[in-house]
Amino acid sequence: MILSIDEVSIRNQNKIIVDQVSLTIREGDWFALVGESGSGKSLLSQSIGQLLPAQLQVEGSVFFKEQDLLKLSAKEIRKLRGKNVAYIFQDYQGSFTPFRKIGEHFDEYLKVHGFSSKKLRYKQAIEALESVGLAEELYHRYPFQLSGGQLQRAAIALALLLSPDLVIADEITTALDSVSGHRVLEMLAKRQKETGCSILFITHDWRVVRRYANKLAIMKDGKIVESGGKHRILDHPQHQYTKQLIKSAPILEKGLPSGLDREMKS
Amino acid sequence: MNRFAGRLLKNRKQTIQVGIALIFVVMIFIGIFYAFFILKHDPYLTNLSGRLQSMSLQHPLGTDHLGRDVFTRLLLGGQQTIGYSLLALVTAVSIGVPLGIIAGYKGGIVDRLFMRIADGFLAFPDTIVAIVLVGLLGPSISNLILAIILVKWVNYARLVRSTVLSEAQKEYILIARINGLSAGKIMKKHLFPHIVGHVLVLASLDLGKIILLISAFSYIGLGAQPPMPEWGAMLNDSRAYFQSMPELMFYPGLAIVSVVLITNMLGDYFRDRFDVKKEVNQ
Amino acid sequence: DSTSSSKEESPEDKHIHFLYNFSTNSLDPHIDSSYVPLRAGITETLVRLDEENLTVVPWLAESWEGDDGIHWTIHLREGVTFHNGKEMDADAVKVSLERAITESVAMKNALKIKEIKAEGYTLRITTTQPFPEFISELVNPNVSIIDVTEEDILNKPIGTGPFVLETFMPGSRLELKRFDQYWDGASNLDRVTFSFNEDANARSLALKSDQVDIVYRPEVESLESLKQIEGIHVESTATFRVHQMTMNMQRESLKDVNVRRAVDALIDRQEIVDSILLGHGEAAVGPFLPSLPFAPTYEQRESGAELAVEHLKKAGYTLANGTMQKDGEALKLTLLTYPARADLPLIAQVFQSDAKQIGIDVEIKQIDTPEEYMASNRDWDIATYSNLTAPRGDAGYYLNATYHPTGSLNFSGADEPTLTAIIDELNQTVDQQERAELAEQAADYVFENVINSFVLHPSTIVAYNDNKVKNWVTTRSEYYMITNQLDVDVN
Amino acid sequence: MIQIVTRKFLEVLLFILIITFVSFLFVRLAPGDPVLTILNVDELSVSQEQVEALREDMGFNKPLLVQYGYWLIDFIQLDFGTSYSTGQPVMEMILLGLPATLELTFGALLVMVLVAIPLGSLAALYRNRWIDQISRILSIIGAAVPSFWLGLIFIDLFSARLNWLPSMGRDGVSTVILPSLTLGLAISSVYVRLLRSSLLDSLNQEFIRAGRARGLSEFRIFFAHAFRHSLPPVITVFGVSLGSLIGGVVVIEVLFAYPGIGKMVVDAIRQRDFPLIQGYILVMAVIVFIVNTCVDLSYRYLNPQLKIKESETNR
Amino acid sequence: MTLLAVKELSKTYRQGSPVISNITFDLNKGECLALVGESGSGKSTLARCLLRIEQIDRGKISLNGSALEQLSERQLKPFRKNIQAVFQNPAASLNPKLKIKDALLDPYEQYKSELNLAHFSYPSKEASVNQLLEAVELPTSLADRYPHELSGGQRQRVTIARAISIEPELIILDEPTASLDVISQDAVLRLLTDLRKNLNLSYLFISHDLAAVNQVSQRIMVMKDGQIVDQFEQEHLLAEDRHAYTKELVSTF
Ligand SMILES: Nc1ncnc2c1ncn2[C@@H]1O[C@H](COP(=O)(O)OP(=O)(O)OP(=O)(O)O)[C@@H](O)[C@H]1O
Ligand SMILES: Nc1ncnc2c1ncn2[C@@H]1O[C@H](COP(=O)(O)OP(=O)(O)OP(=O)(O)O)[C@@H](O)[C@H]1O
Ligand SMILES: [Mg+2]
Ligand SMILES: [Mg+2]
Ligand code: NI
Repeated sequence: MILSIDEVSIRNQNKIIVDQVSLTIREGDWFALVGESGSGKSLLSQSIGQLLPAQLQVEGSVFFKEQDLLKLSAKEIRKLRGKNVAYIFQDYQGSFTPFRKIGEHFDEYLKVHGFSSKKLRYKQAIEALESVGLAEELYHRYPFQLSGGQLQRAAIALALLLSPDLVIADEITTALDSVSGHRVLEMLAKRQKETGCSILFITHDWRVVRRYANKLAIMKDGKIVESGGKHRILDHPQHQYTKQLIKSAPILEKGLPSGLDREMKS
Repeated sequence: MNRFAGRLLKNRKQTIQVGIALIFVVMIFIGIFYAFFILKHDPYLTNLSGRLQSMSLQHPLGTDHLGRDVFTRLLLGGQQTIGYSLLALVTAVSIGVPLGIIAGYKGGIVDRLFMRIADGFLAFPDTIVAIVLVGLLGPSISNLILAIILVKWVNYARLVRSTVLSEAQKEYILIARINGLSAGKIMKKHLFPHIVGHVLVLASLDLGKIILLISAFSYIGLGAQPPMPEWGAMLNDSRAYFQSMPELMFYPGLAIVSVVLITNMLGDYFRDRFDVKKEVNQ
Repeated sequence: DSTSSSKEESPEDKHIHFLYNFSTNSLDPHIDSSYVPLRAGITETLVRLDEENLTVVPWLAESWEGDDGIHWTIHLREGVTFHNGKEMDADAVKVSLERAITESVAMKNALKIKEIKAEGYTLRITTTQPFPEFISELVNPNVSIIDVTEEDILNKPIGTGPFVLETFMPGSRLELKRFDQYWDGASNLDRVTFSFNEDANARSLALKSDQVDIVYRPEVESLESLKQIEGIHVESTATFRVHQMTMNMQRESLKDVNVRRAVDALIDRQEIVDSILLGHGEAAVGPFLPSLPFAPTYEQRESGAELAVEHLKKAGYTLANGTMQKDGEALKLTLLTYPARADLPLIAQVFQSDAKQIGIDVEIKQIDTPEEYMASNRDWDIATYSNLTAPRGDAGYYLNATYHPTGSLNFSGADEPTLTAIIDELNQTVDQQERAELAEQAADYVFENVINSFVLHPSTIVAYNDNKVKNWVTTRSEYYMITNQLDVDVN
Repeated sequence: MIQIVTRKFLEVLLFILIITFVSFLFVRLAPGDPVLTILNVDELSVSQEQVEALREDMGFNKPLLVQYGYWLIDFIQLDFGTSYSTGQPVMEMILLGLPATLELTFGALLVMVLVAIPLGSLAALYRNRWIDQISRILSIIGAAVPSFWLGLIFIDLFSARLNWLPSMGRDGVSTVILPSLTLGLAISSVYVRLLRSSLLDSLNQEFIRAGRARGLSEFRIFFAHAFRHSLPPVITVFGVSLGSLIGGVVVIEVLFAYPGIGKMVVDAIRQRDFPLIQGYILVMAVIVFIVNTCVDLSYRYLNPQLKIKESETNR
Repeated sequence: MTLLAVKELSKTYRQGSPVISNITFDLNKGECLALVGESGSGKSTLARCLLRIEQIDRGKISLNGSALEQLSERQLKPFRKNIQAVFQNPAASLNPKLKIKDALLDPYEQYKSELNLAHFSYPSKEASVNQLLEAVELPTSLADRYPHELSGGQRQRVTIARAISIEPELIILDEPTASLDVISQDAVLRLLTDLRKNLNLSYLFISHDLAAVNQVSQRIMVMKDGQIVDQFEQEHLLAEDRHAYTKELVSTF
């Protein structure tokens, strides 16, 4: 067990946003967190690394390798961030400092975590960029000079740079075409196989869940309505919301015009 | 429970601030009452034999170098001082801010022209502006205020422009353009909230600087006309007594500090209201 | 002792640090109106003012004649050398004088020289018109005699004085060293530092902190605390200056001499001297310092609020609703003042307050350049003003400037035939005795008709370290400061 | 490239031309007359006719445009005239005083940097905590206390009482400390609060959180990411105040007898020493232009998007 | 009837090779034209060029027969109410200092007087805001929040609501539903389709989600390396004679 979220609640002054959520992620898990937009997935994931906005309060405990992350001091949690727990935020653009080049982010990240050779850092950064299908030239660009998908891939490459134990990936393929998305996810899966890291994977994409996840939790209105193994949830959903969610998943069936279109034509 | 504690804690700081401001206001009212209904000093009445007295019941803050009651003068002067300096400040801000927004947002030739005009204003020492204006229009504090406005607006315009320059590149401004908002509306609605913070900070401190500027001009005969108990002028008048009676300088100084303190607190309070994210993560 | 400047000072060096209240960027003796070269003992003039007898006495010139007031013969002192070793003969003086009048329009106007002839040690000068005050005008520091062949007169004038300029830092200070060949006997001092600071408080503090030895015009209000310090001596000497209330005689109300008398009576002179100047001045009756030879002796004139009211009554004013009125119109006076002389606004305010007591509404208007304003605007009634009445021991300057219809400082608009006639006569008169009588007449006329009202003669205050400084003399003319007599006590 | 340089140069030239013209008119419109100063009326007897004659002689009776024409002709020959009050060439005087003033200004800026940056940063980081309140009080005192008062207190303390530092003159480093300190503290006030305000904005940006997520130290996040992001307003105000700083050190220069250009120009203004005023404004225009151009360039450095956008639209 | 006609549009950023070159296509009235393609192929750039918020190098853009490419900002104004847009990154598309309710009505308030709305009605400000929020399945309580207090999907829906609020002729949608859960996505897509059908709106629908594309669009364009490599009717998405890249996209989906 690498991460255990135990009755975590997140609230602001007026209301409870995440309500007593518990879940457990083991080593090597690809844990998919699916759910309604606005149900609190992102906030829940941010609470793990004490990264919530200051006006939100969190209760409960988050155990990471026996340590309660929520009780760690700022200094202690900093040691874990990046090296042990890596984030890929949903807001891929906001993840980059606007006046620093993409490369500088990579370089700084490596340097801060102890890579002293400049040459090596550069080499590693380029490799990381290439692993997500980005050309070397993007290393020298500013964030605003990249397309949405490019930025998102850069953010992914950045987070995987240090081979963390836990990757928190918040909707990381929203800006990617299926080819690039496929490639990135394959890479992620490969990395997981190699390092045995765990992944907390927040997504709306059932295809990805089906293909990669082994565990699954469904969130709605700040609560986990259902969680368990992939097979259990996908094929034997219990909760009404889960069923609905699975049913609504759009699929691309060969030769079939879309449902909406048929309606129109009729 | 928790929720309530949080709210209370949050409000306590504000309560303290508002409290301090209130205490000042109440003190000022009591003071005015005391001075004008109990002491009944004429703030202009000189009394050379009773000059430079120290505190007494009759003269709560003593008398000045011409034997006038400092307390009464301080209170009477407050009205003028605060009124005039606020007037100067508000006008300078309301000229500078729109111009700065326009220059920063429009860019191009408008911006370049504006920049040169602003540079031009900066090249003139404020003393020249004051002397010329006061010379042309006659010595009076309102003409001096005009001069101060002329000197000060550039600061705000420039400050605002710098923020607008970078903000105007953001996507939400592009969207606003697509949404057909006129330049004026974009400036007013979308850019303005980004600059109030800085402007308030600068303005709340500028109030003090303006009072001091008036005092500096009094020094060369352009500021408040003599018997008028303007704080800056009082400060200036007490220069000579720096060694023999330092408190004479201290009172108007303290009065200015208090006013700036209050405006600064108010400024910060409003700044916070525009700061939608409020707390910084630690 | 002096901590600031003298780096290379050896212990036996005799050094004085003098702190002056004006600063200058230029040392050109013919242009610089701060007169620093003369004051610092670098240059000298042909004649000087004898402070005791208030007469003009020989200095670089030994004697002179000029009975018709047009043709002047001046005999120079022999054996005087400039700091560069050149001899000061008539030729050198001639070119120096010529430079003075070409460089400075003011001097050209003041000296009215038409022609100079030099031979040996004798100068023959012709003036453009009969000009009895010619010799006394030579007292002016801007007629300093320098070696004009030198290159950098602006920064390093070469004069004949007891001290040689070593370095000049414009706006900051001069370093001077003794001139061993000084004609009147070399000074005992090795070096003098003459520095500037225009802030009165800072000057006082500099003396307090022992950075300087002599301070010119320290802050009056700090004198008490300076006196507390062991060894500090404060000296106060009345000057040839008078603070006056200039009356604008073109104004309806002030055309009436009784109103002017009322204004005059309202001024509480002694109180002002005591409280505003802390006693460092002398209440004035007429324009001239009483010790001057041409100052009339006045019978004590009464003053006070009652008297002022009486005068006003005579002028037809009555008190109604708390204000003085005549024909239903309240007496309102606009009083000009300016802050360049700090005591003037104070006098104005005291006057305003006193006037209010008897129902006169005085509005104070503060301006920055009084001469210009008073000349070009006539919308004022009274103005506080400060005048040098006999800068070089002669009354001609003041009377001409202030009361002659063509005078440049005639702000009251005085155009009194009798007075003009007296002044015109004065301008033709050479004999000192006669001149003094005429000047007295004029002063009496001014006094009788209250053309201006005189408040006080301010004093020059100098504070110095009595334990160290010897032979310091505060002069009324304020021309002579660093002399060869100045010395230090070696202990 | 050459084109851009020439264009910039012409722009500056035009700017200076306009400035000098405006200042010429402006300064001469003011009442006041150098003739009285030149004639030294305070000490010398002068008649009205003589005043008039000199006025005529100096060309003050000619139309302003003609006067400006004369000035311009001299200016083109790089002759800036001579001061009425000292008879010295104007440029010489300004160039003599300018270093002293710049010295003071830079000293003050150093103090400002040493005071405002740490204090402003701490105030932002520890918002509403004691350090923030202290910084607020200090900056308010800085904003509301006249510099002559502060200066006198410093002289009294460090010079008269403790005898540590000289209080006047310009004599190397020791004399520049007190005036710089006075001036520096006076100007710091604005920057402390402005930096704080700007930093608060920056620290709330998403990329700060991203930096934390990457395990960067707070120190690094602060200086390498937040700080730079918050500089534009601070630099702007700095650019704007530099001009008035140079002209506004008068009080300090007088108090500490520091022979700079501020005092010189105030005297010039009071005496209506037109050539000197004109020369001063000319020099100031150049300085202001240079400084604010640098400020503008710095925006481009601080926000590369501006730089790139601009070069794209200029294409 | 052609609503938008684009001819040989090209754009190069400061340095480097052209980002889009020679783009030519037509968009019919009432049609939903999908644009899919490789990440970084220039879809967003194309969208920005069409909106004239990016300088274009070459090419023609005409809307309802009027050429837009040369018009100044001012001249563009009358056309703006006919084109709306949803940008790819919802976080950057909302002014962080404005509450949702203030940002939402921007276009409406601008064009109030000239509008002829069929679907929405604006009784009062508050009601309008609620109406729009509800249309995209958002709780009305969000109206009083600031953008940073919203989740990614919520922000996205706010920007969609804003774009449709004035029922413009053409909406350019750049990844409008990427952050939505499938149920919300379905709802939003239905709404868009309904609006299109009822009001005869047109969309340029940029997306990576082939399922969604398939669901809403009539025609599909495929972009790669700045060029349109394939263009076909929606029914033919899975056909055999597609461009190699199209096939790759479909197979990896
Ligand atoms: N700073 C905040 N203050 C108050 N409420 C917030 C804040 N941030 C988010 N919320 C609210 O909390 C809820 C959960 O947000 P969160 O970002 O976790 O959703 P999410 O599950 O990630 O949704 P999405 O899939 O749309 O990204 C949302 O309803 C959102 O409006
Ligand atoms: N401001 C810019 N300066 C230079 N290059 C840029 C700029 N903006 C985008 N680019 C580059 O132009 C290309 C096209 O970008 P664009 O944003 O149009 O891609 P996209 O098709 O929208 O991709 P995605 O699906 O990833 O959003 C990319 O290679 C990108 O790196
Ligand atoms: Mg989310
Ligand atoms: Mg894109
Ligand atoms: Ni099963």
